[in-house]
Amino acid sequence: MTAPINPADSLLERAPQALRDLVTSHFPQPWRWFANGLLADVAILAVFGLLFAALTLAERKILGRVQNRPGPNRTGPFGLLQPIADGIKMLSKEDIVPRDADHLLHFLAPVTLLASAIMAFAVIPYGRNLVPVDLDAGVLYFFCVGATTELAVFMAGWSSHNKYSLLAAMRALAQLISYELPLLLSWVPVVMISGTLSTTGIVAAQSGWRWGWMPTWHVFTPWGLAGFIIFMVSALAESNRSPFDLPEAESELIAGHLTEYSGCKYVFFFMAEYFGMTALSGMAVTLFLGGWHAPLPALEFIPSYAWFGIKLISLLMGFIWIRATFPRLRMDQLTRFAWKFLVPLALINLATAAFWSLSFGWSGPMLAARCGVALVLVIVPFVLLGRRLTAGLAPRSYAYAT
Amino acid sequence: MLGSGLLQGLGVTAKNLVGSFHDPKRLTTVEYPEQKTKLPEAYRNFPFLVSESAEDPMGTLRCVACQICEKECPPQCIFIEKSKDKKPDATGKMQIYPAVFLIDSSVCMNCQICVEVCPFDAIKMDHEYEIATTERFNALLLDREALAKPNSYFHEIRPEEAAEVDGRLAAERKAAEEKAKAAALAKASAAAKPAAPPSAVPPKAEPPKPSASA
Amino acid sequence: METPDQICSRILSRLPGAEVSVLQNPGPAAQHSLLVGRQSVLEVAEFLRDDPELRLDYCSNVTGVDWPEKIIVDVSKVSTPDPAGGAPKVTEVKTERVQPGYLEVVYHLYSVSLRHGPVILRTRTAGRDALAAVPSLTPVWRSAEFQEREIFDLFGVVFENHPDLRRILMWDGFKDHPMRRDYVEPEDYEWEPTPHGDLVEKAKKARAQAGGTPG
Amino acid sequence: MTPSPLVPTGGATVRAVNDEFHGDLLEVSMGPHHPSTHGVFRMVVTLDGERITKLKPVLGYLHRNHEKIGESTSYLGSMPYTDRLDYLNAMTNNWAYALAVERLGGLSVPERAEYLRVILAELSRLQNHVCLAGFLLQDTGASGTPLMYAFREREKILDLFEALSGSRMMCNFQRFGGCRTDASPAWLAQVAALVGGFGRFLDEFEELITGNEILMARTQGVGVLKGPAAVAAGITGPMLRAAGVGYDIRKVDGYGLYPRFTFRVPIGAHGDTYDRYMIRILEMRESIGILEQALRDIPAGPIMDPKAKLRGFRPKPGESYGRIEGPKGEIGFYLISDGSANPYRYRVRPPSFVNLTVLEDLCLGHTIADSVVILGSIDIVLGEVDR
Repeated sequence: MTAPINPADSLLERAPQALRDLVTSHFPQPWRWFANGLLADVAILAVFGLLFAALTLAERKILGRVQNRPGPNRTGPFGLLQPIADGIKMLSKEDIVPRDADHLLHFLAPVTLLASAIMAFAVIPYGRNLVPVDLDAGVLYFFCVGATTELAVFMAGWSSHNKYSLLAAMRALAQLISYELPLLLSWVPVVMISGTLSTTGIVAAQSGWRWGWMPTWHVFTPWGLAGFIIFMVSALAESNRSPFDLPEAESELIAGHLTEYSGCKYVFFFMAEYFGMTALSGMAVTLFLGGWHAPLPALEFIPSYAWFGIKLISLLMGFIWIRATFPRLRMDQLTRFAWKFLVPLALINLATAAFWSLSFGWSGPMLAARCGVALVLVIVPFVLLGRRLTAGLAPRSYAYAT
Repeated sequence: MLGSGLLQGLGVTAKNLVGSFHDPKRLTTVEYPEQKTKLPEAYRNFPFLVSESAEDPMGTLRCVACQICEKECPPQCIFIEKSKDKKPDATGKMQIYPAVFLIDSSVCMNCQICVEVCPFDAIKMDHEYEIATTERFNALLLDREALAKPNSYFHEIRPEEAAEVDGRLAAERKAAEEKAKAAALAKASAAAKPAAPPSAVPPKAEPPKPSASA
Repeated sequence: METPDQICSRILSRLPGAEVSVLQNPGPAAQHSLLVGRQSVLEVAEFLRDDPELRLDYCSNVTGVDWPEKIIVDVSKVSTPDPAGGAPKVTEVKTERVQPGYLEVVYHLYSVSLRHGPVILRTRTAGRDALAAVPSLTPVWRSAEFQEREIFDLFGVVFENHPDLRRILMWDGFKDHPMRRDYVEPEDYEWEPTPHGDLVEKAKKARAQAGGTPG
Repeated sequence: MTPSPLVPTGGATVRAVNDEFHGDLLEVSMGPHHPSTHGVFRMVVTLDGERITKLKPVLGYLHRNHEKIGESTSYLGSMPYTDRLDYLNAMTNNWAYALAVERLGGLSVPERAEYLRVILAELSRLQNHVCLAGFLLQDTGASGTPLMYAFREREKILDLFEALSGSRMMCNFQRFGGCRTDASPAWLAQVAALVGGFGRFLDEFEELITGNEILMARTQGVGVLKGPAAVAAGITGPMLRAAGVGYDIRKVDGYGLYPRFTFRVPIGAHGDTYDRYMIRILEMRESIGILEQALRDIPAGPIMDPKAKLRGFRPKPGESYGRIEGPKGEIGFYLISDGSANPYRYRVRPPSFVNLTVLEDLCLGHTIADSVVILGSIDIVLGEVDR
């Protein structure tokens, strides 16, 4: 986050950078990079910490409304202070560690999880010129850091020395490894097409307008749409969200790997789940939804970081909506779904993207053919694989006894 | 196609999410301490003793300590001790009254059987449900002072049943009064007449023997 | 469906050695039952299940009944001739005999395929203590599995050849059989003082003073 | 048809011993305090990985010796205790007990009371089944949404129970020879309004979840119970009908006034968890039909047999067994009278308890996640299992 201010931008657009310069100007020049980094850390923790708090409330409110009840509404006006009350409650609870637990791992697991979840925020471009660290291989870095969460969840489950936690640890490992693959494969086309692993580069590749009004986001291409869906499904699984919340399946494994956690450490897990969900959504916005770009040229007056925020929050709402609706999958179905459905689809999607890339120059009637072929390449495997996956499953009709 | 059932479900939840903001049928929550639902008349929760007047509840209890409810109570949560003396009840008739009437509300299961078996309409089910106490033992053992509630309260919570009970009691009272009047009249007329010659044979006092089939 | 008498005679014709009789139910329900000796209960049960006219394939209810030993007073009249030559003097002599107690197991059988029932099958143990054993009918009707375990638990009837005869409702270390009529509840376990205890005490005292019977 | 990868292999060979090639089996004690054992129920599960090789139900945590209490209480005094057996279905428990006592005492029931009983029993069935659908879906991990919809409708039925009997769940409403109080026309109109709207609710509920691929994957082919095994194990109620046996005591015994009503008995072809769920949904639709007919035809008249006595009821010596089709299966009461005011023997035939017999068979070879769903589909209430 060292880019200089572009004076052509609007005042609001420049505001974060202006604030940054205001703060860092107090530091001597050799230390400015360090102050910059610290400032970015503070900003991320503050913004996403608040977002986490708001998200817990929003989740409970939305789940409530979906379920025909008002949700939390006792703490403060409309229950707005509920996250604070929850925080105070959770932080003031006794931290209970089982006697036979592996104390070191039991302690390290939430820390590792939270640390890796926060590290993932480093490479996401939150707005024009607003990326904490602009790495050349930002996307790779993001997913490497994300993979660490598997280790942390396994640590938590293993170290608790609880049978439910152990089962959850095994589940978490199997699940996260299974879904790492479709998750990675789903964004490879993006890298292929935009030709860069840098997150800012990918966002830049989605700038500009086709026909003067249609955004050139990857999601508006057939392979991009497919990739986006695969990415989001895998993201659901990676962040242990319903319907893939098997490690902490409360109706089967009490709370899974969280069974033996309480108080502050439990909050860490909770936070890490939401941070992970937010980071993955942020990456989805970057990769497929045009990053911080506005959806219409006429709306470009709204600052870029606001657009990023809007897209991010809509994706998060989608997570909550899905949680409110779906039952949970079973472990074997979960891994089958990954290996037999998502991975083949993602691989086929690579081919689709390759075709899209090769047919770059087609125009006129050939453009329609290009879209058609790509759509067929996306839809037909989806339908066929889906049919194979759900073979034997159908709504039934019933007979009546005489 | 895979996903059609999932999308359908998402549609229903979205409909409910939006519906809960404008459709009172979808948001049925009652904000309890501020709002309360209107209890139906039949609602029952713990018995109380009906007294005729609010001023002197102990003097006007309808209960005559017949102990039927005590016997019939399934969890045996009622304890009654009869009085040694008699007191005039609301109608002025001399009656035994309960010297002690205890209901252990920690054992009572609100089954209403005491109400059903009471021949005097003296015990009825209450509408009170905010009965939490901080003391687990003696605060839950309700004595007759705590149990007695006036007939006007009964009318307030169960207007239909109370009106029906009052009508029946009034009719019974009237019948009793008329009977008493007739008896008094007969007595007066008997007294007016010269006493009949005393019969040498005492009247047969033996009750008829039950038949063998019983 | 056949009456219990018809079923009884058919069982006897089919299984000549079986001890079967019909136990009349005097009440208005008029659900009479087949009383089967415990030696032949297994084959009778199999007959009832497999007989094409009965096909009692569904055992609905299995339960125990405790009949503790009863003292029966027989009154007989003994006449002693009057030495004075008058009418013989008749005196009543009461002899007490003890009817041994037993435990009874009652099975309510229905037919799902022929949709009739119930046929009530009862069998009795020889005694209430060491002799309280009957053959298990779980091999014939699996639905008896849990219910026989319950009877074993609560009544103490031992079911021979039951696949898994353990206590089911009471805990494993429990000693007595609480559904027996002479079961005395221990005073001390899981007891905590409540006003209700006092209440019951008071009620007992008051009734005792009034001269009534307690309870 | 190629087998779906999402359909479990069902009946996979299960291993019951530890050996050096496969590592240890894991024994997990699920319950008595577990989020989805529906009360204080415990399953001692032996797992090979996540597959169940052995499952032993452990009962009795809620045991209070209901039958002993029944033997030391008068006939009337047991009526409120029956509410607490299957506390979701006080109305049907009351009815079964009243039926047994009426047979014991030779009492008849006036027509209006019979109609009221049918109405209340079918309302009870509606709220039990809707509850079960909610619980079952909660066990599959649907974060409360179907459960809340189900409870929203159940509340309306409970409100009706409250308006009639005074209590939402502990109704204590039936009496030997009739019912306790009469229903007002306003109450019947409320029932009619509820019944009119219930079909729409069911449509919405089914739209939400019945076609859901995840639910189908979780329940189809899971916990298969076939007809003959079900009959032998004494399974009753929707679980038996899901196994393909069209045995409904309302049709078979024709107790009450059920022969007067036209309704159908849905039966399943597969006997799996999905069938058990769907049979209940279909039964609710049939119950709506019965309720509509009952509300249309209910006559005026007395609600108590004039011969019936509330107090001091002493039936002649004898015995009787009365059973009805409760929402969970056959609920029966077996009574022996010795002529005194208390029954000599008071026995409850609890459907949930007997239905648990097959739990292990259904779960073997499936995973731990399935065991929870299968248990949910059996529909137990611990108040009745443990008594």
